[in-house]
Amino acid sequence: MLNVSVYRYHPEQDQKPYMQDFQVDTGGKDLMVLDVLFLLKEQDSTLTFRRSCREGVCGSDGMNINGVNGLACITPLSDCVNNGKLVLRPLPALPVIRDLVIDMEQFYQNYERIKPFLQNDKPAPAIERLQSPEERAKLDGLYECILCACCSTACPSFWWNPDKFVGPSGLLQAYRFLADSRDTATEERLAELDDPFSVFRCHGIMNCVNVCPKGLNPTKAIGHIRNMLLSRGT
Amino acid sequence: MSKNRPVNLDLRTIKQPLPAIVSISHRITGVMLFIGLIFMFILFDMSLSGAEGFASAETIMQENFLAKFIAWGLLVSLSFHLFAGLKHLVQDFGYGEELSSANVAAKVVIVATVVTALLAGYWVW
Amino acid sequence: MVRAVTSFGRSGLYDWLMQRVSAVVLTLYTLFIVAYIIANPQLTYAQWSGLFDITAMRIFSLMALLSLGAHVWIGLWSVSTDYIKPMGIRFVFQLLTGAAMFAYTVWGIQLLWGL
Amino acid sequence: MGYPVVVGAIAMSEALRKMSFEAIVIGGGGAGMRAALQLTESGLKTACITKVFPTRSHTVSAQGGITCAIASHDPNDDWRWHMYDTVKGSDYIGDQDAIEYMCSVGPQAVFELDHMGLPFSRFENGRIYQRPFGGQSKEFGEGGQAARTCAAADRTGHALLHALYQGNLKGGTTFLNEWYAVDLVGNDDGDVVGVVAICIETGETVYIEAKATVLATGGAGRIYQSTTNAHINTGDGIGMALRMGLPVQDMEMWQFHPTGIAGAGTLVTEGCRGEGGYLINKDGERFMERYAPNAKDLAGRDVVARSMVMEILEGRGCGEKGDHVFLKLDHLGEEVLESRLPGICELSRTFAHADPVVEPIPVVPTCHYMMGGLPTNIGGQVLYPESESESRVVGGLYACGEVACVSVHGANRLGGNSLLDLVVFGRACGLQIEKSLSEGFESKVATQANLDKAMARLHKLNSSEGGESISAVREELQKIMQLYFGVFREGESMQKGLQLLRDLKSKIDNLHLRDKSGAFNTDRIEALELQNLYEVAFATAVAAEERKESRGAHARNDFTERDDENWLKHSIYYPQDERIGKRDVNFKPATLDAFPPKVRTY
Repeated sequence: MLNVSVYRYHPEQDQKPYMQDFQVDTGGKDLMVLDVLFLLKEQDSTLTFRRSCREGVCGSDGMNINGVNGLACITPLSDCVNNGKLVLRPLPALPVIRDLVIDMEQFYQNYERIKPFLQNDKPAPAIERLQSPEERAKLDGLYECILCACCSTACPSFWWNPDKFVGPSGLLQAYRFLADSRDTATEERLAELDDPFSVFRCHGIMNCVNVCPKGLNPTKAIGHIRNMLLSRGT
Repeated sequence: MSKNRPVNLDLRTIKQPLPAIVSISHRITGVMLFIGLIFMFILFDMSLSGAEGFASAETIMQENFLAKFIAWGLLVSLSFHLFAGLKHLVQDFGYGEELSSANVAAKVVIVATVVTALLAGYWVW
Repeated sequence: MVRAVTSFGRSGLYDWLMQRVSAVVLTLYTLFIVAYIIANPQLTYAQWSGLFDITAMRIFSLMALLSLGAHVWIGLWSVSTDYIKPMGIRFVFQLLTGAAMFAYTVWGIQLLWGL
Repeated sequence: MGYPVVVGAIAMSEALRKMSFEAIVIGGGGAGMRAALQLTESGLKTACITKVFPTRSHTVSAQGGITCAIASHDPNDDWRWHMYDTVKGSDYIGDQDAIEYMCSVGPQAVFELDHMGLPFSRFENGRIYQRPFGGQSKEFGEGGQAARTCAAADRTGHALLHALYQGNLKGGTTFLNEWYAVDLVGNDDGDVVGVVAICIETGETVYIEAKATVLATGGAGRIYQSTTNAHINTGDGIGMALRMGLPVQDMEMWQFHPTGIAGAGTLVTEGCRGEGGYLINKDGERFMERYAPNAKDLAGRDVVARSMVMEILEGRGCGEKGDHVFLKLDHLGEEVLESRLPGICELSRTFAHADPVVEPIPVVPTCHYMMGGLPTNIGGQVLYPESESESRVVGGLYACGEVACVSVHGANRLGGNSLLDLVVFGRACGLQIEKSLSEGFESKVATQANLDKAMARLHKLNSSEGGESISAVREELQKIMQLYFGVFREGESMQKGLQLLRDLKSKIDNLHLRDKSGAFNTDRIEALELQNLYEVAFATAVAAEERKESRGAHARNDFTERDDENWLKHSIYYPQDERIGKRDVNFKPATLDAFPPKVRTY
């Protein structure tokens, strides 16, 4: 039997969120946290959470699992449970719609703010734009982001200034386009980021790297952006 | 849309890795040093105000426990703030941007501060 | 682009750069003073005031003083924009920080050149 | 609190809020977003309605790549060779006009993706990397294995979906994210004039009116217990169409992917075998050499899946229970695995507790793709087949991607063709709508009675006082499908399965929605999805029982041979009388002679 404590909040019924305790029979198996949630939903069908691919590539089921942000579908109990207890809370700092479901609007806005699409002022050729394997290799560790928000909601700088600091995910994406040899809007992109908040609120504490379910390193990407700003500004 | 939505930000429930703790401590020691500036400036002023002032500054630092403790506290804060700052500089040059090295760097800052705190204590007393 | 009128430099980059440069100056200055005091356990007033009589030392001290002003301002401005959300209180805090650092700088200059 | 309370339980006659667009796309996956992008760029007022944030759609899970003759790996590659492979792969019931269109337009569609920013892997000369996939040949099957699948490592679907979302952000498409389409609204002429949808966040039900409605709702792999499909793949588009009385085509054709991770169901791309991996049985034998001496592990998916099941049934399976085989990759070396197949290494370590660098991955054929769907023409217009040779266009309704059956996959889809299908026909759909609307397509506005009809199912569910548990019924359905309609099928057992499904119908109609609240009510969505799953499952069962031959993915123990005389046809399931009709396969490509049916060997 596994003791599970889940953050509950229903906007139509609850004034305030509360923690609800469950007991789940895992059958002694090392289930994924998402499997546990399905078992909980069989007990109480009102329990609400997002899920889709269940294999860690869609980014739906980011949540705070025993104090650490992660994807429920690829977090096995053996990785997160201590003292036989599992505590599930929504991702921090963003408004809770219901139970484990948060309103990700601010997170998406920050993504959109960095103009997350390829910009190239030259007319497109009849075939693809050529790119050497070395140039392409620069995008590794960047393009794999799944927008699950685990990183940004683990970042204190994002907590305090979610509307001004772009956050690790957005900045990783910003660098993904800065680093793309096919993108020509480098100057415009950098100009948009050169203020005291957007990039420079990162203090390199690497909470983002610590929780990224895809093993990406936004801190490093932010460092690259800073260096680009540096060589542009000095 | 309702603005009354709760936010999950109970800091007691969120685990913070070592580099994060070092970072917030960096800030706290910074604020402490800012507050301690008044103490440093008064002492500095005193020491340069003349032979008499220099002597009384010396006396205070040799005999007043509170002054010693403040001085020690500021030295500890200063060393932590300095080491953590150096860590930042090193990181700015692209080193220690991996999780493992960042953890090591955070540990180095803490160990260096503890060592300095002991030395500073020995020195002040 | 986030506009913030009260930042120190012209941009996030300059604030950041200033913070680093001032940190380096302050580090060197601190190490020097600490080393000097340790190296001279029987320090006298004459020695001490003599040290600050040297022009190079005065320039070094002035650099440290200005670095301190910039370093503290940028640091505390950043702290205030993180943790103090009501604009009025934040503004008062920033005002006080600025005033304090201005006062310390004037005080320091007076000390150095008023000998 | 500002929340409309229990809006889901809106009274039948109460007026629904109405939103109007010129075109709506239901589904925010690859096909839906490609269609939405085309429509937005053409200046039509368009909305993309999607039950999950677009990048959470199942396209994100596609791994190996997008097959297309862009002549990068081989400068002499020809889209006609790709067409030949696809026709052969389909076991000759793919429509050759549609396959011709897909293969010839494909390169343009792929280059557009590159221009949109898709981070394809590259060759030294800077062109897009292509890898070999199953069923690929040169010179119309005479020139050996081809390498035609364009890839972004093993995360092509993810890269493609994100690039399309980014393209839509750039283009300014309106997204209704986390809105769930309940049922289509048909007018008195039988034209589709929009959809009734729930805003999941608030629970508000809205009539979204449109001159053109595109179904891009993807597949329904969740009808099976073991599937590579996401939880969201519940066949909502098929369900909506069937409830409107529209027929569906080739629903018996379900692809079982050879390499789903045993137990977990997660997909392991065919690209693994393209890169040189191969399957072994418990004796360590590379058994595909026996079943497909030429193509070996890169035979068609149906062939490989069946061979694997044969090995398991004949006692050469691996593991304690002998219920799976192994996919061996370690001989490729860590460098190749980490650069070409990084995602697979990740998935295998997480779900199979096996590190491919040193040990093989336990795999088993797993439900993967629905070849059937709504019959459409090349422009994505949904067709109503009235006889074997005659069809009429259903006014205002379009379909593209997995929910559609154009049909480019016939009885078996080739790896990498689904991503090509969705960009080519998503785009084609947009182009066709632009054309139709500019020609002045008009339809009668929906009456209250039309809307009441579309609301009936939701209303019934919202007023349910008691009844069946949603999760229990879903499990029952999935078990039936898994047991009676799997890789190998047989008449008698299918009849039994069909009977069980008929028995299940009363439960499906009597689901108990315990949670009647508005805000983010996933219980309600899951109930609605389950009813769609049932519609898909039932159509599948009827069609599978009726097609008395073995063709492509449809393998029967009681009819082991392909029967071109009677079944070189599409099957059409008509929901009104639960009857199967036949429809002619298109053998009239525009620019070359049709490929005639041949014996299909690899």
